[in-house]
Amino acid sequence: MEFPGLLVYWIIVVLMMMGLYIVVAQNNLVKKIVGLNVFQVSVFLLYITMGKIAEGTAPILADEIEIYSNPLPHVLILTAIVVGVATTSLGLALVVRIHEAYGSIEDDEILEQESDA
Amino acid sequence: MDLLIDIISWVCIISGGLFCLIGGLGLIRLPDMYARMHGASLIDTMGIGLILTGLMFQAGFTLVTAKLLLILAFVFFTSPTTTHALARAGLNGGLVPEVENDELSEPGADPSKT
Amino acid sequence: MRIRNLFSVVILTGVFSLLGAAIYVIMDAVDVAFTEAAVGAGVSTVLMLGTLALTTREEKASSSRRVLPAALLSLVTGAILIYGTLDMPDYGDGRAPIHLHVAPRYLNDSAQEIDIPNVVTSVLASYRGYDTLGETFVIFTAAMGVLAIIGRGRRRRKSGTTGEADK
Amino acid sequence: MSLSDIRFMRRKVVLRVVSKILIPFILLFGLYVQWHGDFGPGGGFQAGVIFASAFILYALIFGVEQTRRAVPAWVTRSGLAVGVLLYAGVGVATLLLGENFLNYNALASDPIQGQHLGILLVELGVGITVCCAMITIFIAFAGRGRS
Amino acid sequence: MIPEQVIPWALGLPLLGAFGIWITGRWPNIRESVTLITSLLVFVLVASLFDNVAAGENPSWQWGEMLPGLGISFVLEPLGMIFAGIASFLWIVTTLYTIGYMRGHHEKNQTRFYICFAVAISSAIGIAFAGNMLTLFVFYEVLTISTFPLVTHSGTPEAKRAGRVYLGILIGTSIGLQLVGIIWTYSLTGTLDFTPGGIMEGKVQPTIVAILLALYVFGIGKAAVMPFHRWLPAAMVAPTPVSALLHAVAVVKAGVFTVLKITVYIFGIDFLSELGASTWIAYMAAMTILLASLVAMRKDNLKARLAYSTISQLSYIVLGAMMATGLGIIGGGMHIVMHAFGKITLFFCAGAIMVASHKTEISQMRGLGRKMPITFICFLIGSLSIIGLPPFGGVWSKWYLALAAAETDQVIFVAVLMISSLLNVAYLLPIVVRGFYNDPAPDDHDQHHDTDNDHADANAAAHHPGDASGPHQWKWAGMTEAPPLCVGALAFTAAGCLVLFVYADMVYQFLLPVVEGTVK
Amino acid sequence: MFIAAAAAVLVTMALALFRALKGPSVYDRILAINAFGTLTVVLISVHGFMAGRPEFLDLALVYALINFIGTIAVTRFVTYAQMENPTDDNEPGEI
Amino acid sequence: MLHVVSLAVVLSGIWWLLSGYAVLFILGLGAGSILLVLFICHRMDTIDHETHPIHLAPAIVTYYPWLIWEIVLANWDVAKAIVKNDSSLRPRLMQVKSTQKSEVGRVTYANSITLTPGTVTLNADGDSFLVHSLTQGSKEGLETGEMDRRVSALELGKDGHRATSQPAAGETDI
Amino acid sequence: MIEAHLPILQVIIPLIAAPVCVFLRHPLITWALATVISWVCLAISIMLLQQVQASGEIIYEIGGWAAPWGIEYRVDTLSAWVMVIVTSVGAVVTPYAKLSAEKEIDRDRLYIFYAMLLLCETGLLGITITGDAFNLFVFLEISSLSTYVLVSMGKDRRGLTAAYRYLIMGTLGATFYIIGVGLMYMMTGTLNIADLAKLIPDVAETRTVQAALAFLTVGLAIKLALFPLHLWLPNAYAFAPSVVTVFLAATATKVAVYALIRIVFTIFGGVDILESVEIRHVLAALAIAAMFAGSAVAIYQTNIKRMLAYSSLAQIGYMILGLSMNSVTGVTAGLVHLFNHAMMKGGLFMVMGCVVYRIGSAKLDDMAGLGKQMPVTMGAFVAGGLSLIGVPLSVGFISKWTLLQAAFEKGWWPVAALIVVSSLLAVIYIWRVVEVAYFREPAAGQVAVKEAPFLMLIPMLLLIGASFYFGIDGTSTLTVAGDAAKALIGGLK
Ligand code: NA
Ligand code: NA
Repeated sequence: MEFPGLLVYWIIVVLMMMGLYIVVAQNNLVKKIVGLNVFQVSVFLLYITMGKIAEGTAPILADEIEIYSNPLPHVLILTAIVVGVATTSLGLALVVRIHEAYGSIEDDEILEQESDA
Repeated sequence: MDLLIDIISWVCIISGGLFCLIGGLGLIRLPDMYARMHGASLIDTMGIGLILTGLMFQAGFTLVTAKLLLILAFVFFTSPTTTHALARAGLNGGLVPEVENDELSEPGADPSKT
Repeated sequence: MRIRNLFSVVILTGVFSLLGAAIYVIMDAVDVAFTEAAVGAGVSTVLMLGTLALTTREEKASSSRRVLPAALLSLVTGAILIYGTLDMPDYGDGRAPIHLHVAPRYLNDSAQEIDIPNVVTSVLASYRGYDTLGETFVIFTAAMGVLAIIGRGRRRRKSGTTGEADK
Repeated sequence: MSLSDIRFMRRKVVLRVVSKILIPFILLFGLYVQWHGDFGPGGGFQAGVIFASAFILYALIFGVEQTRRAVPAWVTRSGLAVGVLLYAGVGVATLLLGENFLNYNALASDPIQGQHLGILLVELGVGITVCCAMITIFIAFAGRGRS
Repeated sequence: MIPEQVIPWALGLPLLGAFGIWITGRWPNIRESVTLITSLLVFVLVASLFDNVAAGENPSWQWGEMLPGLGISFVLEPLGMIFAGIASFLWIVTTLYTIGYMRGHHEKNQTRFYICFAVAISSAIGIAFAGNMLTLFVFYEVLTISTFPLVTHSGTPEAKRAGRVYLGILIGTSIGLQLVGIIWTYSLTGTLDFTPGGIMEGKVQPTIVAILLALYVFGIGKAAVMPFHRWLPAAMVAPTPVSALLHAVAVVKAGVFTVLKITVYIFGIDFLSELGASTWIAYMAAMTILLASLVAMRKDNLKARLAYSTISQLSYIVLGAMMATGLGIIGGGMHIVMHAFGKITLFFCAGAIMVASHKTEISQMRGLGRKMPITFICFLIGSLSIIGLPPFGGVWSKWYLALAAAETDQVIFVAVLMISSLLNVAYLLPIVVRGFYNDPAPDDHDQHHDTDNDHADANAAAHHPGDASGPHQWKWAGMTEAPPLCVGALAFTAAGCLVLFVYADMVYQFLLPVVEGTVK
Repeated sequence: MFIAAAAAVLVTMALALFRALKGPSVYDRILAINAFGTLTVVLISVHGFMAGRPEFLDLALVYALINFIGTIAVTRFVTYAQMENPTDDNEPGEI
Repeated sequence: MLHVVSLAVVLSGIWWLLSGYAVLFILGLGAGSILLVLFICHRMDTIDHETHPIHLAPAIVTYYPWLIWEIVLANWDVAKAIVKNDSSLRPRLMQVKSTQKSEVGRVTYANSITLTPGTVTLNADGDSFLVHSLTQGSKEGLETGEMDRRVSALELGKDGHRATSQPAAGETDI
Repeated sequence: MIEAHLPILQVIIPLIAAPVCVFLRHPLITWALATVISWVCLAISIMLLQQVQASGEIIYEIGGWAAPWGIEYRVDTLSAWVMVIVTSVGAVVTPYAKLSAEKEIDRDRLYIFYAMLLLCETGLLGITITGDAFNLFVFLEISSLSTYVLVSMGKDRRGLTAAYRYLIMGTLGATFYIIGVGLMYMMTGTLNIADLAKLIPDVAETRTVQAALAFLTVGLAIKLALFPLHLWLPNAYAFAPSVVTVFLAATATKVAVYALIRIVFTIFGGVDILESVEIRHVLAALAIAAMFAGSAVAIYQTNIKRMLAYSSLAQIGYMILGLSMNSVTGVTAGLVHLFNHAMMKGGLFMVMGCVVYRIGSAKLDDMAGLGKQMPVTMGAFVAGGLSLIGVPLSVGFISKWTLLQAAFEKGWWPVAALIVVSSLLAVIYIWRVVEVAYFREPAAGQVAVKEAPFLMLIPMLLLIGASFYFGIDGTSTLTVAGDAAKALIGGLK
């Protein structure tokens, strides 16, 4: 399971780049939010990866265990996940309304309508 | 005795893994979605069932076994339900099953009447 | 690969979350995995599906993409990150600064100070309980916000034409 | 008779029966996660989501209207506020007891007991808010007609 | 009242007056009484300070701290006293004239007009009394903004265009150049107080002094040194009292006053003359004098011609300052006074002609002098003063300027002054001559005034759709003059030109400490 | 032993993932994801044993739960979005 | 009321399995939790014979071992088909009679069919199920009707007359 | 007793008020609550500023856990100053909100509106006061989420897309921020800002920390709408309900600037990062580009709210330019402009709120003749405009003065020239409005309107008045800003 050295970080970076690419490149409003999710999950992974200690285990205290992984990144990312879902739900709510108002969830079509107005 | 239990549990776990693999193979190989559902069935039944049973043997009469049992019960309960729901959705969505004979033409079997 | 069926896209995102959650488990972050499974794979996916059900299931075939700027941006970002990783401690290195400064106190002293086994909960609810208060307010804000944006159930229109309402 | 005739099957008896059986157990599991966050993985947030997922399942099968009959809008809306107020209220209580905000030591004569009580209460606050938030958000989406 | 208390009152009273005007706006008679009374009181207050300043005192007053170590402060000294005196005195006269003019012209928005006028006066006094450059700049900008609604008073497209030019140049130069100069000065010297002998010596390098001087002189757009002069002719669309305000009472005077002030108290004339940093700007001023005169000759519209005349005359003062000698400063200071009286007379006359006959073009004015003899005689007096002929005030200021030019061994400046005087003759006197000696134009001309006139008259016409009222005239003893208030006012200022010839030495003596202070 | 089981499960997950990516229909993806979820449940259980932390089983239960509700939701929403004119087919408030 | 009590009992058992903490405080929380769950289920109107099928209880003892054995056999069958590829695949649709009288009985039958690899219930509306089968073996296994009989027997094991029910109020099918 | 808890009360009072609004629900009652709370907040922030000035930095350990293990609140002159800005705008905006919001927002959502407004203010205060880099993120998100909701609440459908785009960009920004925090955390093991400031110098040379700085800067630059990351701002400001625009324009970007200051001057202050890495010049260049691009685009806008939004971009440029100079005067200029711009832009957007309240539009062409119909409102616009231009006696003048002075001190002559030229562009766009409002006759069929109601006029005049009061008495604000700047730069040398 253990990757050597920095490889694990590089994989995460590639995931992040994918997410960022989707956010910027995609024209569809839902896909943009998907990209945002991917991007955020990659960041979460980055944090969790930082907190891992080889031979460590989950930071739930038990008698026979010596090494625990770092609990702080877990706490931070719990918060960040919640923030992420909050953002996602707001974004999706906006998408629903945008579709009602413009009849489309494609960015370019919406921009076209806005420039007409 | 311990050895026997270990052997039983190992057999369970290994064969469970095997069923998982075959199920996965089915997911790839079988011709259409309806057929692949049967492949997934392997994972949902023997795959998970054997592996968790093997784990139960490892755990003995503890709370862990109870939880494994709960998980197993839950999966056995929900898995056919989701499969069924998915199949219905596929039919509703117009995904036509690739079948050799269409017995739907038999009289007296019109589901839309209910 | 370009998937225009948005349902498929959303479902695959769900997998991504699920996969992430599995990785969290492997990296000992059980609480995070718990949350990611429930939220990322569960709630987010369900909400996205709901959105698609209310809007459209297929992306427009004509939909254009900003390939070049996006690629450039993500490449630059990635390059900076890779550059940044070069001085990072190795994965799993227990002597990394991150494991030496603040965190040890939680692992060593929380048993005396708070006395509950799950250190994540100790930190979450007590040492950094204020963050969690904020987080709860974030959720509160989002829920009230969703109410404000799409709160009142909109009556469906008789005809199936695209919505020009709310102008 | 052809396949097109069996499209749009009206009834979903399997789903209905299975979900009815499962819902109590999901709810209980949510509460278990809520109260056992101190000992194992989970806590208020996860519990809230699981608890809410029972309602979401109910809404998926039985529709929004019926869900709203079981859980009226005012309940979830108030729950949203009650949860955060409970959390913040614990902090205010510690302030009134002469300690800093959210210093649970003030809640009981024994600091450890205070910490336990404080954590239990704030986790409950989180759980209530998250549960109500999830239900509110889901129903907002599900209850909105398609345009 | 002690002088220190007088300063805030002198500044505040016009503002109080403005408030009073706003309150009483619905009743024109009361409103105009308020204006008049305020202007009288302000003049009394300002005049009460003359003795203190003449006695060598420098009463001062400080208000707040706008920037650390830099408050709104006021210090009285002779140059400022002269400017304040002129502004407050001419306000009275202008008010009288305005009442006649505005009523005669049935202008709209008269309340706004009087309010802005009062604010403008207040800011002119603020400029005059300013104790540091920041204070001066503040009031300089307030003056710009308060006069802007006056320039665009009519609201016609042309007025808007003019307003744009007016604001654009004045705000643009003041912020773009002057403010930069001020802040730069501040960062170099750590002070902006007006100090006899200047604040720069020993702190600023010569090249930077030259740059700063340019920033100031061109940044003081109100001094209308070319190429930043366009706003002045453009502003001619405004009603005549506004022109008076711009050209004589406050605005352009504020500009040249500021030039004098910075020369004396920021740079220091000795410092400047040592460096010779100001010479090239003096050349610019000289060029402006000549060019503006030449342009004036080509203008048929009377107010436009007067505007270019003003541009030319202002550069006399700038030239005086840039020669960086005591005589130049005194000459410039005196020219503020002399030109104010001369030019206000000319503008009053132009306005009177417009009110009485709706004529704006010089070519239309043939024989008009016979109908409006008082106006045209006064116009002649004003012209002669501007040209610099005795027995009118203008001769003295030009004399000192010429002396200063000679003193600096710049023959070319002497020549410029001579030539420009000749040009003055050439563009001013023909107007009078035409009015008195040529045959009257066909009488029906004024019935069709709005068909062929451009500029100002078009505005007037725009305000009188159908023009039911016609020209507002005062027929008396065979003359067809403008309303008595107008005529009275212009006769009064014309007389002033004469009086100043006699009392010029008082002005000279009054100003002497300014340069002596720097000499010592 | 556990590792062998985990490996088998991981390979199967990869197969499922392949099907999820390949489709072709959205239902194929749902099916694959559902199987994937079930496999994750197994994986977590096994991992918990490997790590000696049976607390992880709660997590497996959550996965199973989410997998179930998620799949139901997908099928319901897909069906809903499928319909040309949902007003005729659904009661108000229905998803 | 009987349903409520039985549900409470089951929930208590589950709680005990999940928690395992015999601390009074946590047991108290458990009791409170169960009460809350019961209240919510009451509001949802889901506590009835369907949701808590105590009438099925005794027969389960024999039914489930049989079902598990069927599943094992079916697994073997399907696994062979997958590994051998194509040769033994006979995907087809078929109609299967269901003789159960109650919905919960039909659901049990439908789910049992689906749970058994090789057969999936596509539609369980009415008394005839639409089933997709993968191999000849799975088709034939179902056509024997043994599973249908066993489930029906399960249903009749106790309280058969009450088991015949109308759909619950408020049911909103697709 | 209560003095000791002021830092936490500053944040939790509005925080708790938000859910209370959900219980109250009545528009009038929630409004009254929000108003009272906003004034209480103002009072607290002023008391905090006085405390800080009297006795130096205040530290409040939340939960009784000492930093870096717990989260601490840390109030110094700078944060107290920014909180005074935020709360004073809040105190003026909430009374104003009543009528404006009633007009532009559905009645049954008004209670949510007030809750969101309170949450937004809370979030901004939380960002400002916190001494923890991750806690900053949490409150950043509280304010951001409530902002997205607020922006979307208007009647114009473009508000929805504006909110969506803001959400996407804002979330990217926030995520960049947590990447940066994560990298710093990785190299130091702490999240506490003061602790980071101590530990960063040891690892400042590492590529990880350099990457962290890049991510933090970019993330916050998105939030503060620094050119060219400003794309979310114009539409968000233009199509949000008027009162929301007022609040956001006057506070949100300011607080983001504050956060950037904390990163650059506090955390990376120990290594004087602006000098050692050349981001100083990058920042300055972007700031100057913003000054020109913002003003230039503003000139061509037909929607005046949008015009003012573009003007904000330019003004943000001034702030960042001041900071990038990395000198006491420069930072003072940036900080004092935070306050000054809040006053004048808040006032100007309030004017537009009044205009929209009466004529239902923010389009330039619809404003013909308003000078006469709404004399007070348009007079306030002129006054605010003059302040924007930087006319003396206005706060704009104080800002520009200080900024130019800083440029001269640095010897950045061309920059000084550019500052001046760009500020002149403001003359043009303000002039366009003045011209239409005062010199264009209303179109035929345009209904004559009355002056805006007093409840809106008074807050508006308060802000416009403040933008002149503090223009005349600039020393008071400059002293505080200068103190804060000295503390920041003092940390360097
Ligand atoms: Na926990
Ligand atoms: Na099956």
